Amino acid sequence: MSKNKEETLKIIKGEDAWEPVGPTPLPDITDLRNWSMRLLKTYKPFYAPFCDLCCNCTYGKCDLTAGKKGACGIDIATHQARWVLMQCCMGLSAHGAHGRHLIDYLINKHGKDYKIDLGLQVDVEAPIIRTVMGLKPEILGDLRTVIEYVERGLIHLVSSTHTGQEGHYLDFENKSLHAGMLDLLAMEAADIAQIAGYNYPTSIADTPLVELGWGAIDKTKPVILAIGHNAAPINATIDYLQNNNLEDKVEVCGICCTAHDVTRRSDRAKVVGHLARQLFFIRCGIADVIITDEQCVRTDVPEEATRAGASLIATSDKICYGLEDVTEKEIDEIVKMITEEKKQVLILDPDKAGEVAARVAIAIAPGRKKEFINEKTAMKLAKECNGCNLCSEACPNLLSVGKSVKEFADGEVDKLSETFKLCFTCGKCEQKCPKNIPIIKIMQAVATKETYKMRSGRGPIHDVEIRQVGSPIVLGTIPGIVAFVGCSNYPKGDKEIAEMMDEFARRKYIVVASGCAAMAAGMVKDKEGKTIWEKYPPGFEAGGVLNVGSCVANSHIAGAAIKVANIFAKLPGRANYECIADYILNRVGACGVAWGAYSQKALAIGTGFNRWGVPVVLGPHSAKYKRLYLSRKEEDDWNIMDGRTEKMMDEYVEPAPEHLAIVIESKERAIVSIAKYCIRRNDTPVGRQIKLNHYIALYKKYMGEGFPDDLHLFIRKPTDVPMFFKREVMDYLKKIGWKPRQQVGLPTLINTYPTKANIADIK
Amino acid sequence: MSKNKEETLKIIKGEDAWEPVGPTPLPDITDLRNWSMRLLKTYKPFYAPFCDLCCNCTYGKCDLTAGKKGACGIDIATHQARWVLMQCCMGLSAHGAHGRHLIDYLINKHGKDYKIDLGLQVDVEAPIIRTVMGLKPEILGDLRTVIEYVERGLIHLVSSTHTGQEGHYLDFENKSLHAGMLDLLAMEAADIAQIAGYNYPTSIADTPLVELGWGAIDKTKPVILAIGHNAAPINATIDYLQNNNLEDKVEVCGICCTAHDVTRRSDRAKVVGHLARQLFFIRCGIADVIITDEQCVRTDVPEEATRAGASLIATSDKICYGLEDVTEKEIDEIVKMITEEKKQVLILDPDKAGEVAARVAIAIAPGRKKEFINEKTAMKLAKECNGCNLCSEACPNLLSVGKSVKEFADGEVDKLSETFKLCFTCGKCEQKCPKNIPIIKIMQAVATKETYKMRSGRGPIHDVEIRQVGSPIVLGTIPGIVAFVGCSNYPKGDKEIAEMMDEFARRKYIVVASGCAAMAAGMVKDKEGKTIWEKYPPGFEAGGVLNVGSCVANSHIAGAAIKVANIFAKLPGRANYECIADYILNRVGACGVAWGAYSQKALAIGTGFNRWGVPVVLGPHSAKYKRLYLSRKEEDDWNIMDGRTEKMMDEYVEPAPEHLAIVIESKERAIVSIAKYCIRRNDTPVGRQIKLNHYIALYKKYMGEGFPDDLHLFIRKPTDVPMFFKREVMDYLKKIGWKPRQQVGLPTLINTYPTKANIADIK
Amino acid sequence: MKPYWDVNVLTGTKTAKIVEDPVQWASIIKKSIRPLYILGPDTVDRNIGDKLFLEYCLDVAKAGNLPICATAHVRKKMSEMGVETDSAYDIIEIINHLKDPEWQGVRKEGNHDLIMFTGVRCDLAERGLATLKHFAPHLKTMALCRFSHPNADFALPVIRKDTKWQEYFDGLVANLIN
Amino acid sequence: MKPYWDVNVLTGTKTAKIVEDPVQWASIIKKSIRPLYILGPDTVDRNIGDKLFLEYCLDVAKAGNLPICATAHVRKKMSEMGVETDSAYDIIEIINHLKDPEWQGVRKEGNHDLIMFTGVRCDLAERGLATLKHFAPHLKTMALCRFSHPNADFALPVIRKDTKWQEYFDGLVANLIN
Ligand code: SF4
Ligand code: SF4
Ligand code: SF4
Ligand code: SF4
Ligand code: SF4
Ligand code: SF4
Ligand code: SF4
Ligand code: SF4
Repeated sequence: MSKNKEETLKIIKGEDAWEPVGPTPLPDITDLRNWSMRLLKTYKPFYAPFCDLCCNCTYGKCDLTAGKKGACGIDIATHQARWVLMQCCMGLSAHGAHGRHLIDYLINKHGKDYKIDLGLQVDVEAPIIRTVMGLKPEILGDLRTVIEYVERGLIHLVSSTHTGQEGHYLDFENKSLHAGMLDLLAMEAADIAQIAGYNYPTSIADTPLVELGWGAIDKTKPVILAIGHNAAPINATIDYLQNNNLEDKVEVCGICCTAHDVTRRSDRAKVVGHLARQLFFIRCGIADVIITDEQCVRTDVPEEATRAGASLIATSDKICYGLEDVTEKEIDEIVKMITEEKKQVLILDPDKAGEVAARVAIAIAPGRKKEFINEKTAMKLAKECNGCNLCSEACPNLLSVGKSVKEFADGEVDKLSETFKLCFTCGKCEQKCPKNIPIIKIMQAVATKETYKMRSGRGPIHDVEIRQVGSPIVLGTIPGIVAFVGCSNYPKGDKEIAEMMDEFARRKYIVVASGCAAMAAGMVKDKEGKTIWEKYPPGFEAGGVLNVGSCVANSHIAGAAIKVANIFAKLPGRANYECIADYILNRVGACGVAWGAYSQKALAIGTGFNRWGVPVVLGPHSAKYKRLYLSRKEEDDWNIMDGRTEKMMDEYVEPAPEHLAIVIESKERAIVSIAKYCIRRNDTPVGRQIKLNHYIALYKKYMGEGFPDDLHLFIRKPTDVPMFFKREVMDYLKKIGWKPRQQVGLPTLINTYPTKANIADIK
Repeated sequence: MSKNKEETLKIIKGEDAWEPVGPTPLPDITDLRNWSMRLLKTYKPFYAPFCDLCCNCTYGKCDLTAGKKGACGIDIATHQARWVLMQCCMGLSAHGAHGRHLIDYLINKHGKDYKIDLGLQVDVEAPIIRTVMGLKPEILGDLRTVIEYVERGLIHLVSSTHTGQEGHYLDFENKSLHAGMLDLLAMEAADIAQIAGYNYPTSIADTPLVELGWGAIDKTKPVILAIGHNAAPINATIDYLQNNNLEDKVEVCGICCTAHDVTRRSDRAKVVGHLARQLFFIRCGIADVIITDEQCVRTDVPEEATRAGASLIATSDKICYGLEDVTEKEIDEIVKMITEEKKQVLILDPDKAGEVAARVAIAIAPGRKKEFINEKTAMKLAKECNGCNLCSEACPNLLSVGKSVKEFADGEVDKLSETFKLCFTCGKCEQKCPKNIPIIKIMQAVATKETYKMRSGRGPIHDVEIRQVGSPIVLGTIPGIVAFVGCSNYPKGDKEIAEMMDEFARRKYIVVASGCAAMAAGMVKDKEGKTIWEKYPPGFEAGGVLNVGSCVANSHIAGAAIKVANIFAKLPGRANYECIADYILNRVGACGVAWGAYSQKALAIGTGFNRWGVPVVLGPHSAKYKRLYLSRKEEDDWNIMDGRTEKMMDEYVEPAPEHLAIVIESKERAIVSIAKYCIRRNDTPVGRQIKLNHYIALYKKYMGEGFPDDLHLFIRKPTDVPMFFKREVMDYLKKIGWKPRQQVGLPTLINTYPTKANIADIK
Repeated sequence: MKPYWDVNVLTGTKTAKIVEDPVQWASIIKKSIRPLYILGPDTVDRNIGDKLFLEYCLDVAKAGNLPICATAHVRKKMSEMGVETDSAYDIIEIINHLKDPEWQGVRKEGNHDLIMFTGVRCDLAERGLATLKHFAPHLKTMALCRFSHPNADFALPVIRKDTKWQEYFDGLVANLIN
Repeated sequence: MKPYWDVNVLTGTKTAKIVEDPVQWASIIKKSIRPLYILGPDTVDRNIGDKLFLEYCLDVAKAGNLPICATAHVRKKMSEMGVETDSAYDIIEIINHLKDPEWQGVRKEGNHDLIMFTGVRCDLAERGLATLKHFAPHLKTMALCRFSHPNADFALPVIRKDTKWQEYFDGLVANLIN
């Protein structure tokens, strides 16, 4: 209702003619609605209510069970969809606000005209921003324009979650998809800003291997631990240490994405581990100073820091903990408040916070003792256990922690050690224990002290890499890009991530990781003692294993898919969302895996990928997100257009990708499915052979003898059948009465629904 | 962390020297945190969990009962505070997005340089925008600047609700207060925009009396019903009818705030009623065309419209109902789709939607029958009732609806008629009925067909009115401003609103209403058949009863309080939030009453008023908002500074206002409390006498003989004692050992906490 | 045990013990040291049978020697009946006080260890009980309400018939006296 | 009835009927026309006593002549054991199909009227049961799981001891055969 064409062109610098402006610059919620609806026609929302009630307004609680409507008229499906939108908005806001702060901070430092230069290897600097908005960001100020667009979108999205707004679940889903799109956009802006503003490496693939694991932290030095996602303050610590020749003297380490980002600034920084190791590491007392910034930070850090004898500096308006704001005070005074008055403080100036952290750590570390508890003492503590299992009942990962404690008390170490590997150190077990057994502390005794390596984040995929792999990806001869992203709410520990990545890297898929997943992957060694990061090459190539970086770097994974369309296939990208997404959906065999997704951010990211046409596999916990996008391969609408003839296909076309967002229960099944979800309708016979070869082989390995029961759906002609299984498959096909069919030329959804996109663009 | 002074000055046109720029232009979340914390020190958050669990992320559900923490470390209080912030953000977004759309729409129409002119009586056009941002809006483009600032704030607020962000409930409350502040700001921008853009009357007090009640709608004409809060499409209908000389031929009516706003455009439009009459009115089938815009619209309108045989046009990106977007089609074609193909459509262009509505209504009305059901038929339907009371159990207003239906079947009409008056027509009863009794339909038979009058909304309070009442308000001789706002989730029907307003108007308080409350107040007549709107003068004066307008016009109530400080007392207002709020808290005896608040918007508005220092009384349903701000008058911190001497008072100072946000169970008690909450520490002895006179008289009337048990706390010296009760009170004071004490000179909190505000400003 | 009103359905883990027997109810009260009986406006706005609801409650208060907190406008009717109340907070205010273990109670003898109430608007009562469940571990709550309250420590079953409700009161009074 | 796992505590109104007696359990199955037995990966990842969990389940399937849907990687173990499964959807996929009353079921004879499952990860199973509770009114669900499932139509009580669990299986098999 509110689009003004002139203003739009002004915002995206329409006069800047790097490409003609496509049909959807600065899209509003309703501008890409038809695309969403087309996706949702095949990939229908699946709802798994986490609660039967709605408690959103003072008419409630309303019972929405099985067809009942609330006092506002809403039904359970629509309510779930509303909830999901709200959650997506939280995720989008987390990244968007993070981007806004970083960009404003860097503009204050460098000026808004500071040039964005991602190095020799990256010309298409911002594929998402270009495609969604139609803007080519050249200076930091342009990134602020991006965030302003995101902010504008957000208010409308949140508004529609208000009681008495949107009334249809499909429209809520369109809004969630829009939120997801904005989320990836904000992430791209945020990561580009920090790359530019902090000179993070971007045009090299073999970024340094950094140390990983709590065992890697040198306890004898002052230790500063950063937790969160905004590296501004901890980067300032690094600067201070470097400028004062103290880098050798102080250990800087991080948990969660801040860890990624600080290692992009200095490869001497160390990574403690992911989200799920937070409480464990704080409690073990090794950190002298804890800096919290924002996102995925335990809300009880003040209490836990006190308990561990660590100093605490909060640095974000997102997390103020009720602490005194000392931003305006002199550094000396603040250091004194912390070291002498034992105060926890809030410092909203990252530079100041960074310096204070360093000075406090150096001041207090010598006076602190740091030891892991030993097994004997731990067993003594465990002896109190009465085996009541109240702790187990409270465990969000369904661990039999009580049994492990009890057996540990009896001298059995392995079981507890296994439990710890699957544990999020959330602390819920402990607080239920009637015997007050310090379960997390006891686990210190059985936690491995090994150290690992992780490749530090590399940022965007290089244009030249895209040119090299574009063709094999689109033809299908590189069987797929598998991206392991998201948080550490793993059903069965870090191990599974490493195993899955290894399986696909060995099979010459392109394997990408980010965030907590990149850390988890590094926490496992093979027989030769190598982590996956040491075992495989770091390029965006067949068999490569890449760490793009922190959460916000997930944008580069979508960016790579976009670049395949835009750079390799030369599709016009500017403000041409639908064509590019359509291309990705039908021709780029990428699959995201968020095996341990817990956060609203991960939900938004996944939803954003879905709108680009990338399927996402989620671990079992993610059923609690309440919504998936599933098709039914034999029932749903697989009708598609042949882009060459611009006619609808008049026969069944393979259901590829089969789902857009699905929860899979076990790693084994997930591996098989991921291979399948990399199949695209555009695959050449050779490409399809390769993909089916992996699909069949993995099926046999993990699902037993025989063939997947949907194999025939993916075989167009005998030339699609992998050599290795040729005879066996052909026999099978005959038995079930399979018939050959046409391959689609330039498969596309454009023009199968009302759209302003131009089908000529996809050719 | 991100404030750039130059940029700030540019945004607020710092060179424009109408007043010097105060200490807090464009405040960030943390800039007014100390003010929040000071308020929260006295008015502590009170939490009433609506659910013991948290289900926000995939670690959940987490049981937070009685001290347990979730997997992210959060406790129940902090979780409630987080939830409240999220809800405030929804409310803020609803108004903000509404403002954004209206402003963009009007800029498209009139250009961004279109001047804002609120007429002769209003010079201080935007007291909130001026005080919060430091900006004096002169053109529509400036209002967009306001919304941009709101959008920027929103993303940070929503971000902090993400799992693993804010960890202290007080900081969540600061953020909620910030959200509330932004909400009022957005509302002010939205209402100014529509006043300017639609030429709503603004400089007259005696706006027309418009017709109110479903009985007022002429069923013999084509009827267009608008539901929601954004009058753009229905205003376009009015334009179309006027331009085509059809105004006589078509009934235009509205439910909820759109009704207010369309009657500001044309006083021939009629008001059906508030929110709670939606389902009732749709089902009775009188409307031929329903236009939904946004906010507080039942989510099942498509289904209900179909059932009632009405056409439906959705017009907002907030509410698309999964309908086909026909915005780009020709009007003729759309009309045909609706009239012939019986399609419900989405039209995102308000002008087009407005015209289509008119044309469709004229086309289909002649073919439709419209009759209320008669008593006999209704009784026959009711005969099926088996008295199981399953319907009653489902009622959100705890009505014994089953009993009423059963008795109605036996010929007893009054009970059902009483029930209907208290009913929200939410429909929850009906869907639980095992006998499928159409309860809402039956109620048509007992619903009054009377018609009423309501004064249409007048917008901002005039500067000259402020000059006239400023002194008596601040001295206390006008005993208070009581503002009845918010939704229609009344515990005991519309009647109580009218009664409360009457009580205070009679006593020469200034009585203000808005939104649903203004409608409810009009739905009751006195013995002479007059509604409160006909009975009292419409000016902002002692004994005046005003309708400021729709929800967004609530901003003018806060605006009036600000103007007392800024215009009457000449406090510098520009970017000087704390001083103005402090002035209001201590010297402007205003009290908000949101007796039926249901929505997230009402929560945000109330919280916004609280930050300005205005207490709000809520009805019993609002305990479900989960959070209140309460003091304990004998225990909490009433320490205050004497602004003249700049010294802290060394004795107890009266607890006034006693609470900032409180739920009160009954109308009777609420009336007594409201009178008390209008007491301010600045009252002169004469003013205090007047206020206490009402407090005591109301106490005796509603609470029985004797005196309020806190009366002595509000009596500083014998000169404070009201004449009428003098002897009785003095005896009582003696008995309880009361001692006289000083009156505070210029009571203020400024400088009692760390602040950049300048105490000189409050003098 | 579902309470009568759907809006009060428990979403939690800690739920009331249902006390069906007035003997047991009386004995819980008797064991308390500083009980408080909170009366809400339903007691003056409704009858049970022909008798004002409030009269039943006052009988209980008298039998158990329970100090009363009259909320809303209950005080008015009580004063008309010539009964003095020990205190007259509104429901949210009294709950706010009860949260503080240091509060001295309506008789200034220390905070109460047992709170019973009757006649408070059911949805509001339930919220108040939730507050006390989470934030007042130092006391126990009893909902003497025929509609049942999951957030209380002790609650009645849903009592649908007036006669049953009268019987419960009678039984309670009798047992409190003994 | 609280389920074993806290994360599965019901926040709703419609909760499972707890069936303590295998006789009754068996009779519910027997009354169904097109039952389906869903087996999850816990059945192959755990033992009960010395015997693989799956073996108990296969005994039940056999005794009741129940078609099987093997989810996750259960098929592999089954095929190693030489047992063929009727279908091998993953848990979310089978639930997605079950939602559609028109779906023809794993034997193409029409959608199932009774779904029983065992060995699905408890938190995931509970979500799937919630889906069916809301969106598949045309069928009934049974959770043959020792940790209890409030969102099912019929569930077991929490069974803490392995021996009790074995007994339940034995009783069930015996009654299904009869
Ligand atoms: S939606 Fe969540 S917070 Fe609301 S009642 Fe259900 S479990 Fe509780
Ligand atoms: S938002 Fe709707 S369903 Fe939820 S509590 Fe309010 S009226 Fe009920
Ligand atoms: S700390 Fe570990 S074992 Fe304990 S409840 Fe959390 S995840 Fe389970
Ligand atoms: S709750 Fe405590 S005592 Fe019970 S099993 Fe767990 S560790 Fe042992
Ligand atoms: S991957 Fe998830 S848990 Fe890890 S840092 Fe990112 S959002 Fe947080
Ligand atoms: S947000 Fe925290 S308390 Fe809520 S479900 Fe997630 S971990 Fe549990
Ligand atoms: S329609 Fe009226 S009587 Fe029925 S449940 Fe809603 S409020 Fe109660
Ligand atoms: S639910 Fe139906 S049958 Fe039962 S009392 Fe209500 S109207 Fe009568």
